[in-house]
Amino acid sequence: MTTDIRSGAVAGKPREALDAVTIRFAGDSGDGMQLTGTQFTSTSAVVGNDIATLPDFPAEIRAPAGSLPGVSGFQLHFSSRDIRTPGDEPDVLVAMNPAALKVNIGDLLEGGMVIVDTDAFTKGNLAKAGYDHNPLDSGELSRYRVFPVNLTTLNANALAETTLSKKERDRCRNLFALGLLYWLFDRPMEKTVRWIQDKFGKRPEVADANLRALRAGFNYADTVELFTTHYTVDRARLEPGTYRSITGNEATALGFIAAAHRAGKTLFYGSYPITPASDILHELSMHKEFGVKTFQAEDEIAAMGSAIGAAFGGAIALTGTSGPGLALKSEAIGLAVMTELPVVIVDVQRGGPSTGLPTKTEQADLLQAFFGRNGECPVPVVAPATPADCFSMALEAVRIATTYMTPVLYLSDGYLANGTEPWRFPTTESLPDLRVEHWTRAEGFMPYLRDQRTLARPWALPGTPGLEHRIGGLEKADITGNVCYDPDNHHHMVSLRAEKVARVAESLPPLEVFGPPTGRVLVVGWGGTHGAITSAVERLREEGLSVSSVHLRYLNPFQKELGEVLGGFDKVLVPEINLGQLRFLLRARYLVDALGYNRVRGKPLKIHELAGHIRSLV
Amino acid sequence: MTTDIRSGAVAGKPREALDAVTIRFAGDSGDGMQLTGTQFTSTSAVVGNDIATLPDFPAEIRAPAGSLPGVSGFQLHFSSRDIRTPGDEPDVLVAMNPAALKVNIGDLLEGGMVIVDTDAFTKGNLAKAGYDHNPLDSGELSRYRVFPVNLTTLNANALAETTLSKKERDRCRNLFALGLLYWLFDRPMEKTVRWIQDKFGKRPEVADANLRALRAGFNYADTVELFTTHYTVDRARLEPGTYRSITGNEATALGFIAAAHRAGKTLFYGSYPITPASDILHELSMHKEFGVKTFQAEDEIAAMGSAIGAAFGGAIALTGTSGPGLALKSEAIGLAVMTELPVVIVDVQRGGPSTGLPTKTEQADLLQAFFGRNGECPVPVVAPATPADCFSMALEAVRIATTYMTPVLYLSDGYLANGTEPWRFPTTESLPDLRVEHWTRAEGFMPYLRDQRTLARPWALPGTPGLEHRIGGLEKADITGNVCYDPDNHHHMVSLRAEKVARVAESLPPLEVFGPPTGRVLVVGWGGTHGAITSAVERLREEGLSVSSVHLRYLNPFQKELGEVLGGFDKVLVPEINLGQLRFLLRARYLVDALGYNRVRGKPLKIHELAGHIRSLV
Amino acid sequence: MGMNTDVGGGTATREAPASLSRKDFVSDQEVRWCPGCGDYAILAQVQRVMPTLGIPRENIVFISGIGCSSRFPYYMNTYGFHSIHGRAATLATGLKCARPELSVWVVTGDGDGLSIGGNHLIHALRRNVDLKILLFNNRIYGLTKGQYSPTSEFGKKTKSTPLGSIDYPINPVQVALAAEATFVARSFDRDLNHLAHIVERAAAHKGSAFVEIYQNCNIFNDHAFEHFTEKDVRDDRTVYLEHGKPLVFGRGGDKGIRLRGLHPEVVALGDGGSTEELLVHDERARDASLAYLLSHLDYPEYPIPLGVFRAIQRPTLETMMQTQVDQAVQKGGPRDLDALLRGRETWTVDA
Amino acid sequence: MGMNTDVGGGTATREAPASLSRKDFVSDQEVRWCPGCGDYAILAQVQRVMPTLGIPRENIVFISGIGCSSRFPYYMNTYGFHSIHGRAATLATGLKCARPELSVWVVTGDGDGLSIGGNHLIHALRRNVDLKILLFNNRIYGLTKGQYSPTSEFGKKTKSTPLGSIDYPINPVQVALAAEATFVARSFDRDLNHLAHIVERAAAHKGSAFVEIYQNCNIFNDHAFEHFTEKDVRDDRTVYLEHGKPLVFGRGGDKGIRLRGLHPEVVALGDGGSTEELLVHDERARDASLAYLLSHLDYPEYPIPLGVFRAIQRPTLETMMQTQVDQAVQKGGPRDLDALLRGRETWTVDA
Ligand SMILES: Cc1ncc(C[n+]2csc(CCOP(=O)(O)OP(=O)(O)O)c2C)c(N)n1
Ligand SMILES: Cc1ncc(C[n+]2csc(CCOP(=O)(O)OP(=O)(O)O)c2C)c(N)n1
Ligand code: SF4
Ligand code: SF4
Ligand SMILES: [Mg+2]
Ligand SMILES: [Mg+2]
Repeated sequence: MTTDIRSGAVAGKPREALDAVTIRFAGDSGDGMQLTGTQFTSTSAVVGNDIATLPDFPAEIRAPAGSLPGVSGFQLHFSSRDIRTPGDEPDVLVAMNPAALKVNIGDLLEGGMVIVDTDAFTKGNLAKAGYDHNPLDSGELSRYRVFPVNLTTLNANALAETTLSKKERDRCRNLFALGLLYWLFDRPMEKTVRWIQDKFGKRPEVADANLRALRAGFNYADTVELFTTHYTVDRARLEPGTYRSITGNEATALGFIAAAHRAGKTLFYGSYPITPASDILHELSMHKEFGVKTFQAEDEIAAMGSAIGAAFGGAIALTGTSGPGLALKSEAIGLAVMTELPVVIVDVQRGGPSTGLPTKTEQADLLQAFFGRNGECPVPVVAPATPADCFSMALEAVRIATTYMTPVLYLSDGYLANGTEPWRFPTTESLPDLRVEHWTRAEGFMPYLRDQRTLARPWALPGTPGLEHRIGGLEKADITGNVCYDPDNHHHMVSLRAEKVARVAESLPPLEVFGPPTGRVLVVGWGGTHGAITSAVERLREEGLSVSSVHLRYLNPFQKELGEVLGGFDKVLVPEINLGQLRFLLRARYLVDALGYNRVRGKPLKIHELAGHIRSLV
Repeated sequence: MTTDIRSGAVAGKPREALDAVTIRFAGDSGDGMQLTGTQFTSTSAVVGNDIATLPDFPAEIRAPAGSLPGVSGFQLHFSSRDIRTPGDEPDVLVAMNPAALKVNIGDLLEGGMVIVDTDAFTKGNLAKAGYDHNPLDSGELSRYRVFPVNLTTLNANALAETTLSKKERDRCRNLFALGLLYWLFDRPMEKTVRWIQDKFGKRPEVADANLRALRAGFNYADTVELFTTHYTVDRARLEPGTYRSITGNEATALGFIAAAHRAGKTLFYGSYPITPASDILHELSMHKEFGVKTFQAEDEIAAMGSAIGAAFGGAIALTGTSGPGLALKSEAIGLAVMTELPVVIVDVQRGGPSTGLPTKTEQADLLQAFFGRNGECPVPVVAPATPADCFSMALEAVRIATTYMTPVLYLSDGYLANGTEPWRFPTTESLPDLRVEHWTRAEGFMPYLRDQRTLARPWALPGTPGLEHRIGGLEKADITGNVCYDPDNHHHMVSLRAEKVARVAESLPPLEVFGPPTGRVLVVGWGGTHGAITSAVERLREEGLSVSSVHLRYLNPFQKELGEVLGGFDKVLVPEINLGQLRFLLRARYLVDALGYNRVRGKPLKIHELAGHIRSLV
Repeated sequence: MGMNTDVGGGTATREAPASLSRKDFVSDQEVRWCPGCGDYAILAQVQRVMPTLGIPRENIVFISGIGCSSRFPYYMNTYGFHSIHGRAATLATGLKCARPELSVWVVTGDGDGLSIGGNHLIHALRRNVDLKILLFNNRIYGLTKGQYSPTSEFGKKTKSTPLGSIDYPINPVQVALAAEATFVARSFDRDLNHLAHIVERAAAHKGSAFVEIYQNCNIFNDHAFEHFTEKDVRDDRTVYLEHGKPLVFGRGGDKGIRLRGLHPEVVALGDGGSTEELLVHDERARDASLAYLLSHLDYPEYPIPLGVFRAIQRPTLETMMQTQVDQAVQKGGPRDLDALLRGRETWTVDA
Repeated sequence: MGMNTDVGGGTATREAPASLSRKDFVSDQEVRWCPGCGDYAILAQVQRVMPTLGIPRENIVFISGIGCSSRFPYYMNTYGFHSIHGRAATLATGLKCARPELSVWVVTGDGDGLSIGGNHLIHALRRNVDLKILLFNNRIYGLTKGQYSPTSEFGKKTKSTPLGSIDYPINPVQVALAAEATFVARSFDRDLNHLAHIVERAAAHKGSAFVEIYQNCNIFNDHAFEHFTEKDVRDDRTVYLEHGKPLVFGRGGDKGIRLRGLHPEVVALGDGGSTEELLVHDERARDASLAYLLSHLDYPEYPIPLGVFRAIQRPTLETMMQTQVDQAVQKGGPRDLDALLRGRETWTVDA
């Protein structure tokens, strides 16, 4: 069994088994690359591979056809082993035009395969991609194995008999390419065949054309001696169970629907569209049958305000945004802190500062989540580690918010939001019971009474006779909740709000260390870098190095064990897609000389680069 | 020479010299306490005392007369020594009604003097103040020296011959009280006499009545054997020179006017009113003769936006607000960071979180200033240490902003804003030259070129032929400033913006240590706690203890010497009016186990409490 | 009642006890406006109207922003929320969407509602959220001690405009009409019965109701309205709008308003003039042109209109939102969370 | 020029070179809108008009928010600022106050300018800051890929409203009029000459100029306007407003609009109808009632009005601000910073 596709260059053997393959499909926004990638993914999932994917959307809506900014990519990692990321570097690049080649070739593994549609390498297209020559002829691709296919022509020929227009026929090019790859990686076509039949059921001639293109691609590869080898990737030894594939944004939406369901409550989502958070709004607005109410507000401040109002009314109240929107919400989040209402604020982080790189991922809102408000204004912060984990952390966010009567910040990121992984989805009854009790007795009611354990104040809802009361943003007297300017009361309340958030730690699961609990290097991560960090650490441990990792899904407060765990290692390394924000928090809190590994490139960390860096520390 | 007014209880001596006295005037909002205090202050300044004052405004505009929320206070510390705060605890309380007594008596030094207007202790007023008895009769004031004066009656009698209505006569009560105190502390009346004549010049009968009241109070004290002693407080050995008294907000306004003047530029101030920052707007809008343009925007976001626009146009651009407003500005501050434009953002901190305690002071926006924006978004942060220092730091803020082409955060607070101190104001020519050079050559112009030393980009102004260019919030390509999605460029620019702010340290004055550069305890402070900290440290050093302090006026970046200074002491204590924000920064940066002293009471720290705490550490 | 019973306190549909009185709406908090402030009169009228509405007290919520006016909720013995500057309408919208059965009131000021909060006001109105919005217009920033506001007169000298304001003021009624608010009215703090009547009308309206209330701030902007609110001049300088009635005003009804094209003219009645040619008020006109035209009338050229400018019916946001949910529930059948989690496509890994 | 020469780049008052051409206004940045987007046409017309204005290129600044439309400044070879979502008007106001001699343009979208930025728009207009504001109304959020906007039709299905929108749309012209904007106009991306003409008129106006431009987003909201913009129906379904002229439209001018009271009626001309009784447009009417009434006209009941609704004169904010400064300078004499620092009251401590 080989583990590297490059060895496929050794010809002769018709079928070769690989551990894992990373393919990147790239083409114009209009070329259907997302769709091609998704089909390959589903098929790979069904044959039992472990999978992880990452789309790379262009920043423009529809940049001019053939231009560099118009390139759309989809990367897919499938494997017979347990994998955690969409892969550092593609083994295979499918480039539908010169721009796609130019944008992506730099990422390809040396010796990797490039499949290009030579028909698209016209003078015009070359110029649009900024080439003054044809890279297919110049020898500059000699470090790769290039497979030139006159794909447009072949596809057009295959569809010659259909009634479709030329434009419509050309739109099927992507399925021709998919067929090629299905042959190359020995995948069954049934899933895609069914999908085409479903999708174009109403337009049989289009369905037919797509099916023809798919089969033509497959047959072409089978017939023509283009590829000397084809490859198999065995099924992975995943935990038994039923799986689906899910993106982080979908998992976030489903997690909050599930949380509201388990709380027996209406889910209210007030939001203002912003990349990469908008899909949560789209997803939730399709599930009104679960009693979900979605409200597209006039801006982020209004979205936050509406969520506070809904929380006051007793709903499971949620608002979602990305970095710039979180900045706008900050004043109103302070109001939720002062009024101690349970609102979850989702921030799907993207490249910053300012408008930054809206379609790229980053982890640079952590300190904003902690400190981006006036006054002493603490809120619990949680962060999912993988796309599917978004589901679990949504439930956790709601649990913390309603148990402790506090706003909670939920930090996702662009990578998690759009990345997919297989998810062994739970059954409803296995989910935690999130029912809450509202105060209803008039006797003894005080708006700022405290639960002794959680320090939560009562959640008393309008509509309850005898509990009429007023809350607001001015400092509150302890217990009565009346406006209060007393100096000692203020100190007390400021401390109490801090203590309440600190107490959340009592309810958290113990911190799990990946690897031995003491050793040479501890790698500490949070958020969407989980896959890269864990894979790197695993790789190094396989090399026999003393490296462990912890991945923090609870950022404020930290789990109680963290201090001790940090103390068990000679060195602590904190890889982040920012300039060292978690590192900063750890240093201040634990006075540990944590080192940073920081790559702020709008992209996930690369396993092998990170592993190399850790290796240098051991 | 006695140093404590309590010893005045030893009778007999007609005149006793004191080092320092703290008086608090307290009465209804309508009783003219601010005015009385200001007069006493000016007179004390003129006789050569060092002074420091602090008003304590009621939270309500005009709460019902006689009510507790309606009490307005003014505290004044005057001394023959160098003083730095308005005093921990008043030695003398002047209480014009029962509410004023109730609100303030707890702060009085044991054995201190209470002068009350017995006429105001009516049933109705006692009830409004929540007394069910008369505290003057109950013995509860036995720990103080109470001087009951039927002030309203005495004043009315003195004005019997005037043509004023009863209401108008009663309005002169405060001057009767002032007269009393002028006798008690042996102050000349000329200044106040002149002031009355000036102020009521157009209404001679009112001027006359006020003068009569003042003199009547003085004569009453002189004649009646009410006070057994009167006190003198010698002139202080201040640095020779000409002084004026100034509040922090005034000094801030003047500082920015001076900065713009020294830059040869228009000062543009875009702001939205908010306590306690509004007075800066009021002050600046009165100085249009200096070319100041003030713009009351529709909200804080608009204010920030307008300042960015003005900076783009080449003005010295300023916006000012308090905590909740800073939260609102955060997204737009990020835009100024990305576009690298010089805008100064003034935050006059108040009690938080949320609306909090708008009229009270606090230091809890430091971490918001550092981190309250999406993405990696660094800005320099400066903070004046005393009311007069607001002037100097305004010049510094402008210098840093224009030299480094960056927004700068200037953190004042409610205590500095309204507190006064004597200011040996500078002459114009002694002020730094703040002229800037704008790029004007078309050749070689690139919007994101860098000055090698400061890393500043060129400030190229609209109206300059040949420099037409576009900037914005999307990530910029290095040098050209074009929109750029390149991963490595992003990492480079994120790092470069951080480095630029770090470089500001090169231009900062060396850090001064108050006391020996090494020792047992180092006290580190910032902002408006300067007076309290320095006084406490001085007191302890006089006791022979090994205590030094540093007061940080530059928070981001820190001065270069800080790390070494911290290392020279066994213990580091950080007193703050928050839960430990500077402490947090120091711990993270220097891994020093800094301890906190945190009192979040909406009030300045008390010297003796702080001193006690430090003593316990030594 | 659809999906929202789950969030109710249990008895949200209880009938109003017949015995509620004004006193039941007075909270235990000391009122802290300046003596003489117009806010007192408004509070008194709202407290007077509340018990007549037949709404259980616990179903009433007052939400405000920040400003003197925004302290209002503390004084009402109902549920209340003193939020942050300018954002009251956003909280109210969220609450009303989550709990359509509540009676939600917004109290705001000319700064709170038209400066920092102008956008939220417009969007709440255009969405026709069933909120009752009372905007206390004192043409000044009271709480921050006297800066000019968006309704302050051009040239006004205030703390922030010592040389006079150079902003043209905004007309709140006009803004509400441009947002296509379904109910728009104006009253003032000196005619208590009129004020009570307008508050009642607003309460009775199903949909966004916007009421501008001229309110005297005797500390920072005293006498702002007295040129037309004082009893002796009021009849001549104001005109009370009444649906279906001609626009008559003046002592003894001696003046009226008629249209010349689109130009309103004041005409003397009595001496020959009949009310027949006068402009007849139609608050129910679908198109707001008449209301808009009336909103321009201003003293001294015209009398100042008071009353209901517009009152039309349209489905409200929270009702439509609830309907979409109810229909989805009906159509989607019982909510099957397991099906949702499973999604469209699954595969199984065997042990 | 008062206080602002100090901030000029030195030669801000240079005359426009007579030779400027359209090409001079084309920047070196590749235009990245979707092929077929209406934004291209608008860009082309603005680039065509610019050289005719007699303004030196370096004195022109384009400021935008965020949205597809807001990429506009990158393509103009002038000074430009692509700011943040909804806030362009605030930057433009600050810039214009600091530098009154510049020609400042704002480009915004229906989401940028009316959703998140609605309040800033209104306040810039009411203050009459001399800005030229072009609002590209495509009735959709383009950049974020297809959510509904404040101008989207009621019931519209979009990504965020799969069951249809339940918000009533806002009318941009109406909002601008309610803000008492001094210049309000409407054009669209398919009549290039009209668009160029309106842009010219806006440029010529001294004061805030608001121009709504219907713009087709062929990706997320294709055909939104074609029911009246397509050549074959345009004459019958739109009416071009011209000052002092009766409202005539239809192929060959066969229809007109007259008023019945406040109710507009479409009348057939030709067969007996004369233009005499028709409504005559008056863009200079001080009171915006006519403009407001026209802003309500909508297809299919009426033709959609295009052109200038309102154009009146009023002093601008930045001029008045400059005047206050200049007068204070004159009155206060030479600026004596030392006197300011000294203040009113000093005392001296001797050595
Ligand atoms: C974000 C924010 N900005 C500014 C303020 C300060 N502030 C409080 S109330 C107010 C304006 C009050 O005016 P108005 O709304 O007219 O109410 P009034 O006091 O006149 O009733 C301002 C500017 C604040 N509390 N929060
Ligand atoms: C604070 C903030 N919120 C949200 C966004 C996301 N966003 C960018 S453009 C836009 C709306 C675009 O619509 P419109 O203004 O109509 O412009 P168009 O793209 O249609 O031209 C939104 C919601 C953002 N960039 N910033
Ligand atoms: S300041 Fe004005 S508005 Fe505020 S309470 Fe006093 S009188 Fe009323
Ligand atoms: S998405 Fe629409 S508005 Fe945006 S560039 Fe494409 S066509 Fe134009
Ligand atoms: Mg007001
Ligand atoms: Mg749009």
